[in-house]
This record gives sequence, C-alpha cells and structure tokens, in this order.
Amino acid sequence: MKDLVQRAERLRADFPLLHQRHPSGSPLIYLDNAATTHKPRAVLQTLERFYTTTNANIHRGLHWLSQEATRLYEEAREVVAQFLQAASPQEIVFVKGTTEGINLIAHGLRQVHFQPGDELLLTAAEHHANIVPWHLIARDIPVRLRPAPLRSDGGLDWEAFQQQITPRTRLIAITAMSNALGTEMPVSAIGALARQRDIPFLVDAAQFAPHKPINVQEWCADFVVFSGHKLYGPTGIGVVYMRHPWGETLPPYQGGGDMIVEVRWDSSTYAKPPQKFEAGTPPIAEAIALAESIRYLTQKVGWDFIQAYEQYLTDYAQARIEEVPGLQLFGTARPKGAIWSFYSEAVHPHDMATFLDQAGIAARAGHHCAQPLMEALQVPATTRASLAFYNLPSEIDSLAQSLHQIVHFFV
Amino acid sequence: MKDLVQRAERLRADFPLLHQRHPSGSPLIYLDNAATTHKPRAVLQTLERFYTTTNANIHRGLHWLSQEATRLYEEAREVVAQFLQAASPQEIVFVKGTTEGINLIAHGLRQVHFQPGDELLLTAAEHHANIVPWHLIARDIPVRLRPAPLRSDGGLDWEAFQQQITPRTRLIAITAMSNALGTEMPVSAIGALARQRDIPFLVDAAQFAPHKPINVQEWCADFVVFSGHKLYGPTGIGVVYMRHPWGETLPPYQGGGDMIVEVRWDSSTYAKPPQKFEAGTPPIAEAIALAESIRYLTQKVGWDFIQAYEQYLTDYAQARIEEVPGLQLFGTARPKGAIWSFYSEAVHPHDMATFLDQAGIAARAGHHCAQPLMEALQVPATTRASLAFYNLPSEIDSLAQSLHQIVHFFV
Amino acid sequence: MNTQLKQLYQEIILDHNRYPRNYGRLENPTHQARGHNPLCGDQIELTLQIRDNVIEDIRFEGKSCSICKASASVMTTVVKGTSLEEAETLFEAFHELLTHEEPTKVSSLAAEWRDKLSVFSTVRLFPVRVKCATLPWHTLHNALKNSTQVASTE
Amino acid sequence: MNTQLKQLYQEIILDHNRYPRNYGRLENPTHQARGHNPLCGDQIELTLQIRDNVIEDIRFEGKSCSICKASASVMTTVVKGTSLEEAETLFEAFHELLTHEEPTKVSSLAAEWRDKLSVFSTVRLFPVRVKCATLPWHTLHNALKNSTQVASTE
Ligand SMILES: Cc1ncc(COP(=O)(O)O)c(C=O)c1O
Ligand SMILES: Cc1ncc(COP(=O)(O)O)c(C=O)c1O
Repeated sequence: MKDLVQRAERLRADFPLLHQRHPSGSPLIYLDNAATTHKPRAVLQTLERFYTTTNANIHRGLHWLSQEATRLYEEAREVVAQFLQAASPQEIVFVKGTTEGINLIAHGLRQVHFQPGDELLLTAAEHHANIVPWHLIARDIPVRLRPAPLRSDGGLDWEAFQQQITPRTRLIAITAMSNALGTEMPVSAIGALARQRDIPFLVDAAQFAPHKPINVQEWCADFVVFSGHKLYGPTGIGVVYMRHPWGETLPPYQGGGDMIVEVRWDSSTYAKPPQKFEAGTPPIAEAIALAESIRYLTQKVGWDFIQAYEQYLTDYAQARIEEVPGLQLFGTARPKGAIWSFYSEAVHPHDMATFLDQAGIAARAGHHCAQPLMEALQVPATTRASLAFYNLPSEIDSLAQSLHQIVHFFV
Repeated sequence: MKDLVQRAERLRADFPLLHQRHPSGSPLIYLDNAATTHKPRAVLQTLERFYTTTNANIHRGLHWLSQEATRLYEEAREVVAQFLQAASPQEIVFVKGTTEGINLIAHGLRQVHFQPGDELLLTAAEHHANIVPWHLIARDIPVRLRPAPLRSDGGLDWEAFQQQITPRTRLIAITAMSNALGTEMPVSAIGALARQRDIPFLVDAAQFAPHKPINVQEWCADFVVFSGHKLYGPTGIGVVYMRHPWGETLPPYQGGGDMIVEVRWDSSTYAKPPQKFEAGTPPIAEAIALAESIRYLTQKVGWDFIQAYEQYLTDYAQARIEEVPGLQLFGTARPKGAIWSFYSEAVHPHDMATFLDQAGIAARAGHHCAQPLMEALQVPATTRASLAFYNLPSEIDSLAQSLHQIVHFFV
Repeated sequence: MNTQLKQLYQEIILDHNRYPRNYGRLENPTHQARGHNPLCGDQIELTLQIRDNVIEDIRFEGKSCSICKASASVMTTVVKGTSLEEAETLFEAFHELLTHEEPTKVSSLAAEWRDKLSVFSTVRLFPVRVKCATLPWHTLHNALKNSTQVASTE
Repeated sequence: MNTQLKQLYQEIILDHNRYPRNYGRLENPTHQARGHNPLCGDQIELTLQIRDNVIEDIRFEGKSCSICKASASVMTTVVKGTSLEEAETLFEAFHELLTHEEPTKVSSLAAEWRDKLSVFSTVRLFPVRVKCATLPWHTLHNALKNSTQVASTE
C-alpha cells in the first residue's frame, strides 16, 4: 500500500492545480473527478506546443503547417483507436463530448433504424446524456425507454434486465459505470446478449474510461462514447467509436466543410466515415491533447497502478465513510469505480457541500444529472466524492473528519 | 503607413508561431488566416491559467472551483454579447464552431419554422457550412436553396438578390464576407429588407468577425454565427447569437445534462436559453479563452488599427499580385476583407501551393469549401492568400516574387 | 468551522430548519404554488388562505436544504397576516438583501420584519446558496399571482 | 527553387503536362471511368478500347494539376497494348512506388516501364501530392473493373 501511495504522491507533481489552496486557507482537496478531472502538465504542454508550433487547419491544406497539423490529428485518432482496441482508426469520430456523441448516434438511428413503438433498453442508472437524446428523437419517431432496475446495492438486476428484452427492443444503451454510484455494469455480458439477438449496443463510457481499460471487442459494442475532460484531457473533445459498418449506415449528423465529396445547390454527396461525421473545423488542438492524455494515462501512470491504487482508495473511502453516523452509502455492489454517493437524513446534501467546501473539499451535491436514479433511490440528491489516482488516503481522512463534524453540527 | 507597419511588427511579438522557420529554411510566411488564425500569448496564457488554477465543471457545483469556473464561463458570454452588441448575454450560445452553429439553427427551424417547398435565399458565395446543413434538413422537410448571383467583380448583384425574394422565402442566410473572395455583402441592407418582410435573417460571420466590428442591431440579424479559431482564439469553440425570442421559439438541439429542468423516463422539460442549447459539458476552457482573444483584439490591437492596416495590406497585395503576368484576380469589389483569390491558366492551384510552400509561404489552394462558387467562377480551384493584422508588406513582396517565379517556370 | 459558515448557519436558521413553523398543507387553499430548484433538488409547496387581500394563513411543505427550509419557515411567519402589497414589498426587500451589495430596502421595513429577514444577509456571501434562500419567496410570488407555473430559481 | 522541387517538377513531367499524350476521348469506348479528387478538384475521365483482354487504345481528359496530368499521360503510354493483368501489375507497382519507403515491385518491371514510372518516385516526398499522381491509376483500376463508380482518392 505504501508504495502505491508514494507513487500517487509523486504523480501529483504532474498536476499543477492540485497544489492550490482554497480561499479559506485550507489545502484544496479535489474529490469531484467524476465531473471533470485535472490535466497533467504533459497535456497542457501539448496544447501549448501545438498552438505555438503547428497550429493550422487540417485536411484542406497543402502547406507544411497544415500537413503537420493533419498528421498530428490523424495520429490522435490512431491513439484513440488503440486505446479502445478498435479494429481501425476509421471507426473513431471526434466530437465535443459524450453528450454530443450520443446525440449524433441518436440522430442517425432515428433516420435509418428506429420505427415508431420501438423500445430502448437502458439501466436505471443512466446519466441524462443517455436519456434526453432519445426523448428528442422521440418527437419524430416515438420510441420508448425501458430502464432495467438496480438491486438495492446499486448493481444491475440481471434477471430483470434480461426480462426487459422484448421483440421490440431495438437498442441497448447503457452506462458502463454509474456516475452517481460508481457501480459497474456487466457490459460484456450485456454485449454478448445484444449481439446474440442482433440488437445494436451502445456503451456510455464517460465514467468508465478514466478508471479501467476498455476493449470494444470484448464488450461487443457497436457504439462507445466518452469525454476527454473526464480522462485528464481538455474540454471540448470527446469520442464516438462506431463499429464498422455503422459509419457507412448512419447518415451524417452535421453538414459543412470536410464531410462532403461534392456540393451543389440542390444536393451534396458525403465523404466516408469518419470524415462524414466531422463537419467543419473539428476541435483540433483538443484531439491532439486528448491523445497525449491517453499516452500519459496508459504509459506514464499505467493501468496496473490505476486499478490497484483506485481499488485501495475505494475500499479505504468506504471504510471511513461508513464510520460516520447516520450516513447512508449508495452503490456498494462490486466491481465499482472510485465514486461514493452518500446521504444523511439530518443534513441536506446542499448544506453538506457548503460545509465541505469551506473545509477546502470539492465534492458535489445534487442529482448528478441522474434524476430518475435519484427518484429510484428515494432521495432528493446525494453528496458524491469521486476519486482519481492522484487522490490520497489523507484526503479521504479529511473528508471523513469533516463529515463527522457536519453530522454532529446538524444533529 | 510606416507607423502602421511598425505597429504590426510589434504585435507579431505576441504570436509565438509566427517566428518559426519552414523546414526548407525559409522564414514561415503564414497567409492562410481565413482557414485559421494563430493565437496570441494572452490567449494561451488564459488556457494555461484556467487549467492550472480554476479547472472544474460548471453550473452543477457548489464548491469553490466550480463556482469560479462558472463565473469565468458566464463572463465570457458577457464579453461575446458585448462584442456583438447583443441585447443580453442570454442571446449567446456557445457551440463548437460556425458549422455546428448553423446546424443547430437549421435543426431548430426544421421543427418550428419550415414547410415543404419553402425557399432559402443565399448568395452564390456561401461556404459549405451554409449549404449542407440545409440539405440535411431537406431530407425531412424539402426546402429549396436559391443562391443570388455575384457580379463579375465578386460583389453581390443587388438587383438580382431582391428579385429572388418570393412569398415562399422563409429564411435569408448569407455570409457577411466571402471566405474565398474576401468580398463583403451588404449585410445591413439585406437585414433591413428581411425585417421589413418578416423573414428571419441569419449571418455567417466566420470570416467577417476577425476583420470588422459586428453590430447585430444594425444588421437586423436574427442569428449570427462565428468560430473562435478564426478570431485568434482556440479551436473547439464558436458562437451562435439568437435574437430574443428565437431562443424560446427554437427547440433544443442536443439533449443531456444542464439543458433540462426535469427528466423522467418518458419525457423531459427544458431549461431557458441559452442553457437549453448547451447540453453536456461545454467547451469551458475554450469559451474563456475566446473571451480573452476578443479582449486582445478589441482592447490591445483595436479595431481602428485593424481596419486601417488591413485596408492598406489589401490594397498593397492587390497591386503586387496584379503585376504577376497571367494571374486572374477574383473579388475586386469593395468593401472587402484582406483575402485574395487568384488563378492562372498555366499553373494549377495545386502546383502553385506546392511551390509556395517550398518557399515557406502557407497559402491555400482548393475550392475553399465553396464548390458552387468555384463552378460559378468557372475554375476548378483557386489559390488564396488571406491576411491578418500580423502580416507584413514584406511578406506580400515574398508572395509576389514567388508567384513571378512560378508562373515563369510553368510558361 | 470558519466564521462565515457560523454566520450562515446561525442558531436561528438551524432552529427553523429543525422546527419549521407553519409546516404542512392547508386543506382548502385559495392559492397555491410549487417551487423547484432543479440544480440541487430543492422542492417546496405553498398553500395559502387569502381573504380580502390579506394572507390569513400559509403553510409550506417540501424537501429542501436547511437554508431553503429556514427561509420558507421564516417567510411564513413574516407574511402571515400581511396584505398582498406588503408581501410584495417584503419579497422585493428580501431579494435585494440577497443580491445587492448594499441593500437599502430592508432597512425601511418594520423592525420585526427587518430583524427576521436580516438573518439571511450572510447568504449573499455564498452566491450558489442564494437561490436556496429565495426559492420560497419566488414561489410565494407565483402563488400570489395565482400562477399555476412551477417557480424555478434556475 | 530547391532540389526536391526540381526533382518533382523535372522536365519530363513538365513536358507531359504541356503536351499530354493520348489526350481526348475515344468515340466508342468499351470501358470508361471518371476520377475525382474532391480535396483539390482534380478531375479526369478515361475512355478505353479493350479487346481480347488487351488495352488496344486509351485516352484521358480532364482538369487537373500538372502531377496528375503528367501521371495520366505517362500511364496511357505505358498501358497501351498491355493485357489487363499487366495493367494491374503496373498499377500495383506504381502505387507501391509512391507509398512505400522501399518499393520493390517497380524494379522487377520491364526496363522501359520502370524508367517511365520512376520519374514519379519523388512524389513520395510530397505526401499531399501522392493522390494527384495516383488518381489516374485508381481511375484505370475502376475502368478495368468496368466499374461505373467515380474513383476518388480521398
Ligand atoms: C464563411 C465561412 N463560414 C463557415 C466556416 C466554417 O467554420 P468552422 O470550420 O470553424 O465551423 C468558414 C471557415 O471554414 C467560413 O469561412
Ligand atoms: C456517465 C456519464 N455519461 C455522460 C456524461 C456527459 O458527459 P459530457 O458532459 O462530457 O458530455 C457524463 C458526465 O457528466 C457521465 O458521467
């Protein structure tokens, strides 16, 4: 354990933001990593280097800078393809983030896949990003969302899930890891089931991606989406993996430059994927910096360390939070990521977050963009501590200590 | 003149990239500013500062960092509102870029505005970003694009434009400045006409924004879009101005977190504009850095200087390019921005760009995402030199000299 | 626990949070409204008995944080018995107190009201909590307009 | 003008650009195809007369840059009279020449063909121009499959 903690302490040096102080004077303790993560120096340097040495628009230029920028951008696509174990970089589309990614897929499926009355099977733990896009397309093609329930420990109720598959189920779309609870879904099992029945399978990996390695082949996934900013990369960038030949099947999402073959006044023809889905100037610097964050994560930090250490942190946090009187802890099912949601009848999460903030602790209180889940848990909101490999057991001690004080204050 | 040039020389110090050398050893001469611009140090420092001191997700957090990030993000919205002379920051929506902006508007108008057979009036100089989105919605609601012709000097044929307005014209959507020719369109005149007839009016200001100040009130514009990366800001960010009450009228574009009021499994209700149109984590750092690029442009550089100096550069470039034998110059109509497109029967633009590149000159050859315009000009492509306030007359001399050599070589 | 936090969570706020006044629902309200802060989940419902332009009775119910609950509780004690115009004046004074750097309206209120409302002046130093404190008042505002709309502080 | 550029635009390429061989259209082609590089606007159209598995005649037409035009011109002189299999071999050798760091196929070609194709070996040093040189060959490839598809090097 000591080795792991020391390693984490050394890695913190890569993250300038972590060394700040809260205006109250306390050292900053950042436990809101599920909302967004901080950026290692390597990523910031990549941004800086791109803008000061290679900045140019891509694909359309014959000149040196444009060629260099294009090369780096397409290299980033290869890095992402490898990160996901995709069969080809052509299956990788750069978007703004997870939310845009799911909207892009929903828009496409509306046009070529769904019939009125079709059903989507989801889990009760979905983020709004995997709910609202389907409501939006339902205005054109009425489709119905069927959420599979969770067990009381926050794990998926596997029996119930299977029973919710009907002949009308035309998409299974699930989060790989609940952003509110941290619990992991049995993605590969669901994928096998989906493939067996020829149902397209979408995985929202926004929370999973920073915690565990992804293999889209093992998952049998047709679509996988995640966001750069939650993976130690910049804002403004995300990824859609589209298994071949979905890229051919889906119509383009946005129209504009770079996604066309020929444009006439009365019609256009469209490029092959992935260009087909990348209309206009994409987030170039962001894609290149995302590749660097993936390199940093997989090469410098390493999955072995991340998984071992985060497992330790998760257990440690559970033990310390459970000691706080009157706190209800959600999502104890394993496997799970380093995210804990808790609730006290005596202290509203909003009050709790204010108290934590004044102690320098950045935690999140609210519905975590998962209102239906909150309803299922029968709480108005929870307080959530979400960890990264740069968090320390001593920070969890501070959290626990503050929680004790707050509960004591209110009771 | 000398004063202006000296000022430009001093401002170049703010742009690290400009001081590079091309691999051939020549100093880099960047004349591809219509594709994308370089970033002043102030903008890069803002990105760096955000990521190292304030990085957090916005709107949803009670903790200090999140409050600070939210404040900066909303301040950026105010800066943009002021930049455009918008009535309120609520009229400003952050998107990925111009292309996404027009797609967002097209998507909304498809649902609440267009009827099959409706017409859109455009100019013959539109960028694909203002053509293809309308083709995409035409799959659901057949609408027809009516391009108004240009005069032979590249200016809008005003008589013809007016004649193309019919009772079926349900949108006027024009570029304020042609990205291929640099010519300016009579935006305010068109806006007045549109308002008179109650036709919504969309202005693509992607090229206009870096060259001249915008006043959405004078333009009588309902929608204005532009991209950060062409305005000395980062990639991955753009702006949609939506005149009140269009933000209320248009349905949301993408669904997800932060754009909702309440989410249930069977339906959602949506937030007020602009949040309604900003689903998921927006490009936070990018929006904040865009505000800095606007501050840099309007406060440090200043519109007076930009307009005077770019006018000088435009004239200077015209004179020097006209001296090259056999070059046809497009878009001589005034007023115009600092963009020149030219063509030689003897030298294909592709060959020309390769020669220029080897001389360290970054110019663009191609259709400039304006294939219909190329067809109207009866050329397969052009070579384009697009200038910024950091370009120098000596760079134009180098361009002219290279052009002489190239033409000589091929003839 | 720092001083600001102590000022925010003073005894009187904690007291109203633990023992909210006028909690519950009126049987046959003449006016009612629901308020909702979707960002944090605060929800409140007001039922009122208004006769001859006077708020004769008022109750609140709902799930909310302590600031919101205390604010609702204090509000009910303040507005019970006032005319609709007075309630509107109180609403404005309270709103100003929480959003202006140098509020003036609250000082021209009757002493009893002023003292009760002033308890919330520290909330201004916690900008993200301002909406918690104002939600009950926005909801009241809607109820008085007999608006069926859900008040939202977003 | 630097050396690389001189190698790219050697006299023989300029010559084929100025005086393209087999330029025009055949009246009654047995095979034909159009090629298009949407990025730069290069367009070319091939018409062929194929009998008994042999390319008896071939013409090209179109608007394109000098590299593309010269490549088309050289291609027509090379493939005229070859069998379809030989043409395919030439296509592969040419493609490899422009895309591999150490091409081997071209050296096993007959000397006359090898020399003609090798003129384009410098194009590999200008990655964005590779598509210009290969477009005619991709178009030929399509024509031989009697494909009606428009070849695209994008
Ligand atoms: C006039 C015009 N409109 C739209 C665009 C598209 O902008 P972006 O690629 O940033 O979306 C451009 C730039 O390419 C442009 O010049
Ligand atoms: C599981 C999950 N899905 C989707 C999202 C949306 O991601 P973004 O806001 O980056 O689009 C998030 C994060 O908020 C998430 O946790």
